[in-house]
Amino acid sequence: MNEKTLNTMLEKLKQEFDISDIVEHKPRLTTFTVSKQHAETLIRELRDREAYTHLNFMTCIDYIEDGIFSLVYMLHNYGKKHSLGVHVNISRNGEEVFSIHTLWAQAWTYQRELREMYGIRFTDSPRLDEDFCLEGWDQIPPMRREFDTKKFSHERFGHREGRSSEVPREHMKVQLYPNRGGDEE
Amino acid sequence: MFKKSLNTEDTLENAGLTVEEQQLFSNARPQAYEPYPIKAVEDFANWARANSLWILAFGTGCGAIEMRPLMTARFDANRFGVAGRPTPRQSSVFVIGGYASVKTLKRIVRSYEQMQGPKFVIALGICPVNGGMYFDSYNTVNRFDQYLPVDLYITGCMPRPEVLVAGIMELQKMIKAGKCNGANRYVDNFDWYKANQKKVIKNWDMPDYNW
Amino acid sequence: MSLRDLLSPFYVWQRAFEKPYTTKRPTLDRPGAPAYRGFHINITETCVGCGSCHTICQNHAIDMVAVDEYVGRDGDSGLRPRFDYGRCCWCGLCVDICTAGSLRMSNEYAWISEDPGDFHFTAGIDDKPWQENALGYRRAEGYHLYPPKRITMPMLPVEESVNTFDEVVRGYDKEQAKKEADRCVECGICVATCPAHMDVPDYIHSIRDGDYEKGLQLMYRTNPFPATCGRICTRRCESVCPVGILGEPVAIRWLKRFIVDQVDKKDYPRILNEPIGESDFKVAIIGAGPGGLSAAYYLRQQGHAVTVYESRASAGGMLRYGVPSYRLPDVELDKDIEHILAIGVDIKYDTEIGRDISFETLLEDNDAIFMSTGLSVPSSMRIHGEDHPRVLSGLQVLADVASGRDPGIGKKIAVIGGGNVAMDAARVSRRLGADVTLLYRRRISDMPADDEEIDESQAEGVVIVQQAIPVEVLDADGTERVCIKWGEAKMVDDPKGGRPRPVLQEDRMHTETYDCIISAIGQSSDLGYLSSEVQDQLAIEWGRFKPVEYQHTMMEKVFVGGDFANRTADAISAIEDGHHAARGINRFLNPDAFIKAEMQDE
Amino acid sequence: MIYQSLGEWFDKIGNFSLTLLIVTVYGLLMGAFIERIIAKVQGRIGIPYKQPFINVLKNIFKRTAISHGIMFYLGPVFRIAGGIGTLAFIPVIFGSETFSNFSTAGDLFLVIYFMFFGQLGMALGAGESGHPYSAIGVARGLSQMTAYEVPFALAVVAIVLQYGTLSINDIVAAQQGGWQHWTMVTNWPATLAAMLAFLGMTGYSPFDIFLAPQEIPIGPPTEFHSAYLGLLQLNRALFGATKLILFMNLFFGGATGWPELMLKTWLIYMVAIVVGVAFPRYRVDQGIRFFFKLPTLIGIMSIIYVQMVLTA
Amino acid sequence: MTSLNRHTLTGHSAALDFSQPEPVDLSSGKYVKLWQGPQHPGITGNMSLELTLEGDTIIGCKTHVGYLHRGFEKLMERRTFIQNFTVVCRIAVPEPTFNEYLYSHAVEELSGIEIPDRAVWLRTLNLELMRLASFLMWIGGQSGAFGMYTVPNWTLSHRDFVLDLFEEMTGARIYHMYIVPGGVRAGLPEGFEKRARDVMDSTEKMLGQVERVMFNNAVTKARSRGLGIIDPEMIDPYGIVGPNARACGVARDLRKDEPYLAYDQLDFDIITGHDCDAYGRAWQRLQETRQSIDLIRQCLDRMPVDGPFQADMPNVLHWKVPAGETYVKAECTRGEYGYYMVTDGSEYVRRVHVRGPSYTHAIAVMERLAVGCNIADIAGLMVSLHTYPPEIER
Repeated sequence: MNEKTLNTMLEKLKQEFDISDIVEHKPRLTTFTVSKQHAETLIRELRDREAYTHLNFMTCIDYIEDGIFSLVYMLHNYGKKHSLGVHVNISRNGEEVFSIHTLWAQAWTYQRELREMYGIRFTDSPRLDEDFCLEGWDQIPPMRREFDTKKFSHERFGHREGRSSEVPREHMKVQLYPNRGGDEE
Repeated sequence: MFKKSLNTEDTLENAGLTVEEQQLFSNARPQAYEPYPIKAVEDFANWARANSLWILAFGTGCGAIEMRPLMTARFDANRFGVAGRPTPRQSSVFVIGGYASVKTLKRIVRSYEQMQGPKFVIALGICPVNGGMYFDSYNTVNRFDQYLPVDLYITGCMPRPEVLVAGIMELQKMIKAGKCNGANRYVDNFDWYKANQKKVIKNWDMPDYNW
Repeated sequence: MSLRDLLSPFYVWQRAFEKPYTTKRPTLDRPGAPAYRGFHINITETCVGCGSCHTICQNHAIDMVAVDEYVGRDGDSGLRPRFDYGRCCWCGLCVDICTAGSLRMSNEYAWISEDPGDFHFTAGIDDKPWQENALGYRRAEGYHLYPPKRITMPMLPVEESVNTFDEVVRGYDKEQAKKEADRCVECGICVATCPAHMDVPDYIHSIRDGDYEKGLQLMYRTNPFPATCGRICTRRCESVCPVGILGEPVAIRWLKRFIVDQVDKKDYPRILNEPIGESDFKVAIIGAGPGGLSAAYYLRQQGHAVTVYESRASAGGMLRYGVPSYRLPDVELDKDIEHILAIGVDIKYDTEIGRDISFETLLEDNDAIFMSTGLSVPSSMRIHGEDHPRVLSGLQVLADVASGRDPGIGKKIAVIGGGNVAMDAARVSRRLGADVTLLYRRRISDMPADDEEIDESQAEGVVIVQQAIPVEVLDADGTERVCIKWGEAKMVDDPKGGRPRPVLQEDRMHTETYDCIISAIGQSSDLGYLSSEVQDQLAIEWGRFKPVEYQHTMMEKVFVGGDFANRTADAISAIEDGHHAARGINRFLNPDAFIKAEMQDE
Repeated sequence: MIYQSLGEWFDKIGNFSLTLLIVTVYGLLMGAFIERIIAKVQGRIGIPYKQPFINVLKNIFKRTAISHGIMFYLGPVFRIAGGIGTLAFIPVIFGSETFSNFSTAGDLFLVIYFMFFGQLGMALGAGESGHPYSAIGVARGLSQMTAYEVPFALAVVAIVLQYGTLSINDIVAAQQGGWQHWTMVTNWPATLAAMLAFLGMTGYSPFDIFLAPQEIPIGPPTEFHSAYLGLLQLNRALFGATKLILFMNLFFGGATGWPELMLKTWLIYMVAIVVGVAFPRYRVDQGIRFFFKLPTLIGIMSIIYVQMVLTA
Repeated sequence: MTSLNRHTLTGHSAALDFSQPEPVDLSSGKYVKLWQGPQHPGITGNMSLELTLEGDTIIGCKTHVGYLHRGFEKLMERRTFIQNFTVVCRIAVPEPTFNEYLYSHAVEELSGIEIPDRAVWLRTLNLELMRLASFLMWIGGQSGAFGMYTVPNWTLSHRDFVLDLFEEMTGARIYHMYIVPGGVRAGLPEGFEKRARDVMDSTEKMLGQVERVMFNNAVTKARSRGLGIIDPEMIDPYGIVGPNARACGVARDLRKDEPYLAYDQLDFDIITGHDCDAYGRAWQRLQETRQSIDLIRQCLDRMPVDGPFQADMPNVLHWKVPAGETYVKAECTRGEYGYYMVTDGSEYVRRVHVRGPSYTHAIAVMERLAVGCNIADIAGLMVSLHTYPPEIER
């Protein structure tokens, strides 16, 4: 995409919406963060006015250390061959989010997946509470970073016995120089 | 005839079902397969079983991808008496195609129990043995033999169709020798298997034994 | 519905008259492709059990299990990978990362079993039919998962280095060090081989993290001479580094040096901040070489009152007087020594046992004694005329240069020997402006000196004459100079399978005149300060000690370490001897605490 | 024919049993042979000849643990009764007393009745199994049957008119004396209509939607298993062969010996196979539409042909 | 094209009503609820359709996925960058290579690694072979879904010949694990080019036969014409990509639009169709299969014979990729396949999102197209959208 047109568009959007953290990752991909209040309108505007008509995907990143989920809407403009990643930060504590199922037909599927995998609720999104991938899930949503899948798998599914492994370094210490090396007392 | 077990002490609870549904499903326990009293007949039956293995068409995991070459012209398993069968009632072999997610496991259990004995299970790949690729996944089981009896394991990721053929030949040998009694193991340890199944399948909304 | 659409499908029948696609005997006719990633093969002889395969395996399919056959081999952990074919996905990453190149895959792929517990095997140990398969996946030429080549060390150019005593090796910068540190596979085999058992992978890890202070702390846990060892260590760690099997070993020594270079000396107390224990015991240490000072450092940390007795004017022993400053500048040695002294070690210079204070007095006044007086007497060449005044000892020349005296070697000299002392003497002589010829009995490849030393000395213009056996030293008539007569040697294979022996060829003799001859063929210990009764009690053989457990001798209270008590006679062994003796002395002084600690361990 | 004594009856039944056995075995063998021909087209080798026998045996040895009610059991029995009944009234070898079965004056009607009887019985059994796919399969099967029965019935009417008899034996007798007397030649429109109906009858593509595994796993027998399935398989072999014999008798001059029978039936079967491997399957509505168009038209034509050309 | 843009820009055409169908009263006896799958031969992979029927006509369809969910995105967050490369190929079982390429490409982009020219060509060849294998399987699947079992036997055998090539080239049949971050794992084996050309020739010949028997077939046409018509207006609102979109005449192909690897040096044109029913889509894919054979030949012609095939790599055992964010995509057989990767400078990836085209095709599009279909056509329709369930649920 022509850099000038992109900048013009971003300038224009900046005036209307609360946009920050604009990063140009490569000529064909720019991302920015927008406040939740403006996000729905912005995405609609991008689709209808700026011809970002294709929703590549929609997903979420868990920044557990900051206590936020960053929703990512990846929009694509076929004419300009340019993708825009729109980040919307929301709180991890069950904050409800607008739904874009009226804008794209596949959006509700993504929202259903995000509800299941992160526990995010999208207002009025259809079939939101239907099981998507999981069935009878009784833990915290698995894609949240505090969910330890290995521990869970070990506890619930178990592993076949008959395995044990040595660490070369420790093994050699025990075998070859048990009293030496490192702090002794 | 088998709708309800007459022996009230030895019935299944079917606690996962509603009261109306409990009327619809059988609550009898499975019964072990008794060999024919005359050994020659049993041997002959085993010979017939071994040479006519009908595989349930249920691609439970990655394994399904190598079933296609197996059943089509390149490897042509029909030569060995193997055929695909779309319904569990008529199938005698269940090929577990690799990993089983919890959601699929529920369907696998159902399909398996609907199969009529004698029935055999082949587990493909590493995942049913010890978790394999997905040993740390929250949605796939690690040891398949905890949930259903497996007669034969074929390791590999994916096992090639050639190994599948070799596995089928091995299974045939075992059946002819009368050694494939996984289904009876299932019946004998039914409660243990059921408890394991229920441990991972949390929304148990089907009968305890699916006839 | 056109007629064509009705008739065209009947073309299928064409196929009925062609050969079927079917493989006739699928289980027999189709071996895996030549590069098929099938079941694992391990050449267990080559494998060193570094465990990189275990580390890289994302499915935790590989266990490292002990194989008795290989326990105790140098540079070998004694472990071999055991595969779980309930986990393995045949990605071949283990083959790609295998440092020894011993792991590979066969093109065998069929394994069927009724028992799910069956699918475990130790490749190459458990008998499997595919172990001998010639085909299968191998790592391709030119494909690496870690850089096989070392980062080149910046060096002083030869034209400059030959004229100066400035340090030749310039040291890595941060970028280079990080890259070099990145090559480590963190197996820890070097830890076992290192006489001091330094935490090599850990401090290399700290370089990658940029946390040099942590690196320094880690090094001081086992070695109070990091600046020194970072320069002149014999680095047996590098000889066993698995990365070096197919490529070049990680430059462990230079990385150690790099950490020390990054930390300013005045920050040492803050960074290391050793806790000093409480103790009423007194320990005397004879000899302020690496062994003695190392013992002093670790004993002092226990709170004992430690006094070091040193016969010379400065501490450091061979490090100061035997190692030239282009390899180990004094300022770097001082960095180490000053920190040891800074934690409260008392040192008495110019104090010789037997002359200034008797051994018996020491024995009486102290609760324990550690002796580490090293090998200070040059060995004799055992040839006629070697007491000629122009035959100098290598040690003497080096000591003179280190002390700032002129050794008076002249312009054209010969050095005899092939060890590090000979190299040092030769290169020092080059720096003093002499033309140097080095005579060695065997071949260059047999030399005990470091390869780097040999290469650098040759680059600096030292002429090495191999297979040259000195026969006699003669006067050069009427001059201050000296003649040496030497004969060419022929290498004769040892029928017993030992290394080839040089045999003098009587008909090929040469005589050459030099300004002086420097003899550097070995050293022995000087134990003159011990009375013969004491020597008897200590059970000394061939001028060397054979300490029992924890460097303890047969004599109560007396511990020994350093060159005269070990076979390797290098700085790092002396340092470990000191450290180990410190452990032994603690154990000796305070047995209860020790036993308790050991029991807790169990 | 009225039999004189009980002994004659026993003879007759014994003879029929032999015929039944031969036809069933022949049907199973033919099944394997046809499978291998199809396999050849698909570029593979195909099943061994013994496979159909093993399959039947295996199914009979398989145990059963379920029930869907009495009709469910009776379905396969009706089905095989239909197959046996059909065969019972077809003279297999022309001129052979042993293999003429219970062929009698009005046997053609009986045969057509039995052909329906099996299907309907099966439909009841499959319906009782309660499986939705069975129900869908039955609905499709029956509607398709209704569709292909139209041209077939028309063709049969045409030859009945042509030969003026309802006895298969007489129809075969009328065709003796060389291939030029076969119905195939003398009444080619009826043969054509019947052969088109035959495509639907054999259950190969493009008219196999009622047991299409891709859509409704296996169709009506979805729930049938074990011995029931064994019976169905036996019937498939028997009924298939019987239909071929019927077609052979009606249109291709019958057979005077077993080799002739085998050759002719195989060739007739091949018509369905030649078409079958070349086409995907029609949806059921498309199939019905197909039969109601051209084949029915030809069927009507054949009657007209008989009326206008042959009897004129 | 112009009319398409006008509609998608405004996005409020009557055809674009995304609302869910009203639930029906099942107890009325007028409707039948029917489950297809997961144990059902007419379903691609392991998923299921919950169908509501009125007679033979479908009035409601819900797709149920997740039977193959393994939680890849979670697993990848706890594996190192090199370990992940062995995991990703399992995401789309019939087409693993695209995952390998995109994952490697994303990692390379974030860590600034440039791969050597030979690796570029080897990757291109690998991807095109994969496309060919995948399409061959699809043609068999489509034919099988309409009940013609001859063609699957042919195409799957030829797919197997392509797999043999893969086995030689990469060392495995299904999960090749050949494209590794930094390049590829090996060069081409001796004599590979000749064998590859032989397979291309025989496959091309076979495709000619398939065209005759399957495409010029009255019954196929009767079954597939008019089945599951995708309205060009649906394309953007439903996120339809790849052959499904191109069959409507929309010339969008990432290989041309945003060329990656060596595609800018290859000579090809975007193939488009004009009616996007099941037949049109099948025709589209047949042509693309042929195009793929052509591209493979071009790759073989222009493949550099020697030179490095791997960039200089850091030690992968403790490889840290700088913090960053990227979205990379490639044109797989089903359309735009994408990897969205966020790294935070540690040894582990922060978040990977895998965008598979089946995600929309098998759910939103399928649910919409199924309504009004005959029950017998469901399998054919499902296959004609070319969906792979494992990439939906990952």
